[in-house]
Amino acid sequence: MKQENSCVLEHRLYQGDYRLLKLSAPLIGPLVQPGQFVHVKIPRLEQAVLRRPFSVFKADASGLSILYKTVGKGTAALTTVADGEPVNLIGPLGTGFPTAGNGKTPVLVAGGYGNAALYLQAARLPVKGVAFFGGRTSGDVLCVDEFEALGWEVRIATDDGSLGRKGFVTAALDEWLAEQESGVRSQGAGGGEQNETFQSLELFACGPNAMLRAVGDRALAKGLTAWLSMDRNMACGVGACLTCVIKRKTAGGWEWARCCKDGPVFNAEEILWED
Amino acid sequence: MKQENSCVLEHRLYQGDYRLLKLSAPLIGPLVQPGQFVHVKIPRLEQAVLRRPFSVFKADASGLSILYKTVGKGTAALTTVADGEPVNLIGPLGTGFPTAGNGKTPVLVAGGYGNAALYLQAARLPVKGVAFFGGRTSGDVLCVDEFEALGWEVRIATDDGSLGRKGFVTAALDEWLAEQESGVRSQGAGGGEQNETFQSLELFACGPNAMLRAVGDRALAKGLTAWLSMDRNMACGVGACLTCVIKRKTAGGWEWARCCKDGPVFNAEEILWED
Amino acid sequence: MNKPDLKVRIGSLEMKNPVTVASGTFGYGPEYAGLVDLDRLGAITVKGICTEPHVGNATPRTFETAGGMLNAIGLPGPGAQGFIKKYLPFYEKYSVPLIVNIWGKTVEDYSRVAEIFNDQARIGALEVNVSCPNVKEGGALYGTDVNLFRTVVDAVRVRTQKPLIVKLAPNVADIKVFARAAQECGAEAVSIMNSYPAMAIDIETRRPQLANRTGGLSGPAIKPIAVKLVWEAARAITIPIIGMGGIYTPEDALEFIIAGASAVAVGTASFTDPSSAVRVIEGVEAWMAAKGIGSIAELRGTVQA
Amino acid sequence: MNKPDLKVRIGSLEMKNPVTVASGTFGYGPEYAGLVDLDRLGAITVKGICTEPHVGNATPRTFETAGGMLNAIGLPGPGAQGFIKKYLPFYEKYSVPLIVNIWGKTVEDYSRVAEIFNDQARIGALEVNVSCPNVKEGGALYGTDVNLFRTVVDAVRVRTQKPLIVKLAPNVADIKVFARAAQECGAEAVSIMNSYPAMAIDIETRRPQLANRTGGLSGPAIKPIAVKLVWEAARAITIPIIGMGGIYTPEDALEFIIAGASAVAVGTASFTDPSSAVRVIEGVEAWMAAKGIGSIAELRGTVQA
Ligand SMILES: Cc1cc2nc3c(=O)[nH]c(=O)nc-3n(C[C@H](O)[C@H](O)[C@H](O)COP(=O)(O)OP(=O)(O)OC[C@H]3O[C@@H](n4cnc5c(N)ncnc54)[C@H](O)[C@@H]3O)c2cc1C
Ligand SMILES: Cc1cc2nc3c(=O)[nH]c(=O)nc-3n(C[C@H](O)[C@H](O)[C@H](O)COP(=O)(O)OP(=O)(O)OC[C@H]3O[C@@H](n4cnc5c(N)ncnc54)[C@H](O)[C@@H]3O)c2cc1C
Ligand SMILES: Cc1cc2nc3c(=O)[nH]c(=O)nc-3n(C[C@H](O)[C@H](O)[C@H](O)COP(=O)(O)O)c2cc1C
Ligand SMILES: Cc1cc2nc3c(=O)[nH]c(=O)nc-3n(C[C@H](O)[C@H](O)[C@H](O)COP(=O)(O)O)c2cc1C
Ligand code: FES
Ligand code: FES
Repeated sequence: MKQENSCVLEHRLYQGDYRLLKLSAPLIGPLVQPGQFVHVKIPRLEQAVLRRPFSVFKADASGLSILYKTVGKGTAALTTVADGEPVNLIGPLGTGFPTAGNGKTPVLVAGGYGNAALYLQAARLPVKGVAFFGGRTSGDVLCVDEFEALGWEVRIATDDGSLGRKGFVTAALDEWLAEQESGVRSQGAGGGEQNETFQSLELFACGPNAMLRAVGDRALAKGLTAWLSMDRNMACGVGACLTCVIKRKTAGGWEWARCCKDGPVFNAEEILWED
Repeated sequence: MKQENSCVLEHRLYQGDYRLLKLSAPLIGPLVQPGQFVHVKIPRLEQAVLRRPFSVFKADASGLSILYKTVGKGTAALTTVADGEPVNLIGPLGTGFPTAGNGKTPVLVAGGYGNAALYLQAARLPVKGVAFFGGRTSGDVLCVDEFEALGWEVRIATDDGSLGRKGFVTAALDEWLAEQESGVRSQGAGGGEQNETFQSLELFACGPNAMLRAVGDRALAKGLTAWLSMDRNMACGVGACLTCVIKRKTAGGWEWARCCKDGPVFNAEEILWED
Repeated sequence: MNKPDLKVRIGSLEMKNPVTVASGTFGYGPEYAGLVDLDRLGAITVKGICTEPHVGNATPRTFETAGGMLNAIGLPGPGAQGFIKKYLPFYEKYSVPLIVNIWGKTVEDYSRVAEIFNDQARIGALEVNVSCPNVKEGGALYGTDVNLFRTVVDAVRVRTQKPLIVKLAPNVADIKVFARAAQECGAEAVSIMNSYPAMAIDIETRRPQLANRTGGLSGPAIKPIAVKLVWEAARAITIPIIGMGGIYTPEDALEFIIAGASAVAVGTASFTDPSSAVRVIEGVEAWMAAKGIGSIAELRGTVQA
Repeated sequence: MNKPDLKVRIGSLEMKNPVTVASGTFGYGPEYAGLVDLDRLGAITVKGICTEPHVGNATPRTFETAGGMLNAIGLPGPGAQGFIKKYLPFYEKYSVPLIVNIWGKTVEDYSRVAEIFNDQARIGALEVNVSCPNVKEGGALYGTDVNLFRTVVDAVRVRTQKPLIVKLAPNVADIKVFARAAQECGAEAVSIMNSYPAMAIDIETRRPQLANRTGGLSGPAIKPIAVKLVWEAARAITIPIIGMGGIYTPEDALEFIIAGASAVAVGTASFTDPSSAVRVIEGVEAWMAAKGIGSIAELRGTVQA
């Protein structure tokens, strides 16, 4: 975890409502693990006391980049930063995705900026699998080519059917999971091996809470491991203020876990969803 | 008085610490009288609730310009506005300089941005006279060429002697006034006419308070009319909040007068200086 | 899309929309008349007036702070008769309701100024300022000591038939006590809040930034404090609340109304942008129309809290 | 240019410079250790702790406002024993003085937690939070009712020999009453101010932006309120004041010291920029050196007001 005065290397419309912001970050860049985020002091937004968290899309010694969507005053102000302008960062923050278990087949599920948050994971996982991407419309489905170029099979669902199948990404996932389960069952002779193949699936998800919960529920129902990257309002970003908590199951009940420090990635098993 | 969404036509370093900002202002520009000011909402300074007042340097249908110096956070933010950016203005505000009396010979005295504030007056006065400009150093003495081009005789004093005579502008003025007074006296035979020539001098001044007071005191001592443009912190700029008041003499004592509405230009006679 | 009904009543005072301006931020009316169509406003509330002319504080009188400003104007003004002569005639050409903010150094002052204004038909309501942080004489205590507070409100109440709006001080441990007292003393409404007692110091000169040493904090900085006070008071009283404190946008005004205010006042925002009050009115109307909300009453106090 | 003497004493607690961090904005210490050299700080003040583990409020717990933020964390924490086990050992490798902020639901809670911590040598002082706006149980009233206030401070005082810092509530009509009471009850210092009770509402959902409905306003927005309270209190008491509320820069800290504070705390600023506290320390030292001011005592309370 470092605080770094980075500077804008590239800033442009990426796709749909998303912009790509690439920052020089010689200190932070090389440290980033998949699923971690940076806490950004938005330049020129002087009346704002809080930073804004963004998942790291790509990172190496040449810099780190984020993909962001304008949703409020902070992200709106961010759109005005220019090449060369300084941007103060804290990062890398949080506990990101673990690598897939030995012999596991990774499955990615993403919506919105989740695609960006999963890119490093996709790039660094030793085994490639299937990636499910959802979005309201085709413009919301980011980085398909890049995931394909990494060797992932990408399956897309959009609410309006403008790209891929029409409907929620979880419907696409359901269908595929059912295929896997039954496909394996119908192929194999006994039960043991097929089950093992299906059980080798390991899910990594990032996106809206409702999607994460749906993915988590499916995984738990089918006995699969799922890692969910949770999006929670944050203040400090480093575990000090206890703003970003979610309920984590314990033996006796639950305890607060901080998305910024203990997460944002949690095992679906751990999460006690609130309604 | 209008509120107008103007837009930046030109913005550049002018001289020394001063920048020139030219704004389109088809509504306000043509209305400006010498000595009036505009109240500027500084773009991008969202945490600031107050506008900043600036004298109008030049104005016509093609736009309106101000000359400003960076002294605090508002003017610092102003330096970052770019061509084409919108800037909200209220103006023209205040009661500016009267034109010189009939048969009067105008004398201008200015320091700092006062030169800018007096330019329109210099341009529009039917008779040209002598202009005394002061500044800390040569970089602070603005627009000398422009005043000369208008037909004014310019006399300069700088604190460090880097331009014109060394010392306060009031010392230069004193010397010249003494010359005028005695010159006239020694030339003429009786007393009546010379006195009239000297008495025809009418002073118009804008600059730091200490300078204004010195100019006012001299004028009063010598029975001359002096118009002083006062600089006072302002909030509303339109006479509503009673922030910008100075003491104006009345028959019985004094009353508050608002620099933004009743001024900024006052007859030296009216002003009750506080210490 | 039907036009929503924006009307609000404060006793006999009818406002065609719930937006007035905050006392002291809009002068006596004429000052902004060149920039703002005064008849668009729900009401105009003028700067605080006392019986006699008053000089107010020395300068500097205002200072800008983060998201707000301090003021210690100190209630200079022409006095009751001066106001009647100098400013009331101006209102003949306007139909906008007029609220006059009054204050005094003594309880007697309060009742005298109320009495003087009681005869003036053009004045629609009196707003009793018991909470000015910037005059040494009584002012501050009248707003924070509930017994003195009652004394002032009672004294004014017996001298006027005009609707009485009592302007509460924010710097109290429990605003409900004062809101209830105002209601019990027969006020038609309360207004919440006055600027918050505050201070800034120039570290180079080691002098306060205001000649009066302390002043009142206003502007967006205090909005969350004001919303809380309005919300609390709304649950304690049945008379209307005029909410204010950092209102800049239609959304800000709606926030106060949803918290429990019947009307709102735009204050410091007029300095930043004189068109603020009219923008707020238009925005509130458009928002309500878009949501199909028929009237302010349907919206008022509907916070799910 | 001689190095100025930045040392400050709060009873037996020695701070090598007058800058601590505000309780609740710096966790328990370890959280910022990767970004801030903890031993540079005058002291660390940790998040409020009560006898037993406490879960605090539901989420959302914070909300950004103009020049500030609301929080209603609700004092979740590991309890006194949990803190001792989980966090005290961390401080073995640091020399920075440790101030523990304590709170309770009952007077008995306060005295118990004070007693538990009294034995812990690593703890340099206790800050008694009688002013948390975000717990329903007692908390708020202990800070605004001077009799309850005295009861709490007395109860804590008899159970601990450690320096006692009483953290005052800002939402009172007269801070001097509480500052004096703290001094009379034997506190070594007061800290001013806690966040200010406030609220924000989402107009679309008509729900408060915080799960707890109301929260505390902190950040630059409240600085002028805090400076005023410190200035007033400083003229009423002789024990040191730790000033806080929107301190971001060395100039802010100096403003509080000139107003009358002996020390200051950096709070919300750490969220904006974790290096704030260290920047403040360095800047205060540099400013004093440049002006030839030899010590904090020379500067404290020198406002010409
Ligand atoms: C771990 C993490 C990773 C994220 N990664 C990305 C990313 O890669 N790309 C992207 O576009 N967005 C990402 N987000 C969401 C992003 O932080 C918000 O969109 C952003 O904070 C909104 O700020 P705003 O000022 O524009 O919105 P406003 O609504 O004006 O913000 C007001 C406040 O709410 C907070 N807030 C609002 N929405 C969110 C949100 N969804 N999550 C957290 N805080 C929020 C802001 O931080 C701020 O404090 C991520 C969030 C988290 C927690
Ligand atoms: C009628 C009038 C005409 C002016 N014309 C010019 C001009 O042509 N060119 C120019 O460079 N400056 C001019 N000034 C001064 C200019 O308004 C200030 O320099 C400017 O407001 C400083 O703002 P800031 O935010 O940079 O400074 P800060 O000190 O950060 O401002 C803080 C507050 O103090 C006020 N303030 C600070 N200095 C002054 C000042 N000297 N006068 C009034 N308010 C002040 C600001 O408006 C603001 O409210 C004029 C002032 C007045 C009253
Ligand atoms: C410059 C100024 C002058 C004020 N004068 C008065 C006054 O005369 N009487 C009064 O009751 N309130 C006065 N106020 C308080 C405002 O009416 C209002 O209550 C406060 O500013 C909060 O609203 P705002 O944040 O929208 O400005 C004044 C406020 C300002 C900024
Ligand atoms: C997120 C957060 C949590 C806080 N928790 C506590 C606390 O546990 N105990 C306490 O006494 N004050 C707490 N406070 C109040 C601060 O210590 C401080 O008094 C207040 O925030 C004003 O300072 P600031 O404006 O510099 O933040 C908290 C403030 C914030 C913002
Ligand atoms: S954001 Fe502060 S603990 Fe997570
Ligand atoms: S600035 Fe408001 S009256 Fe002059």
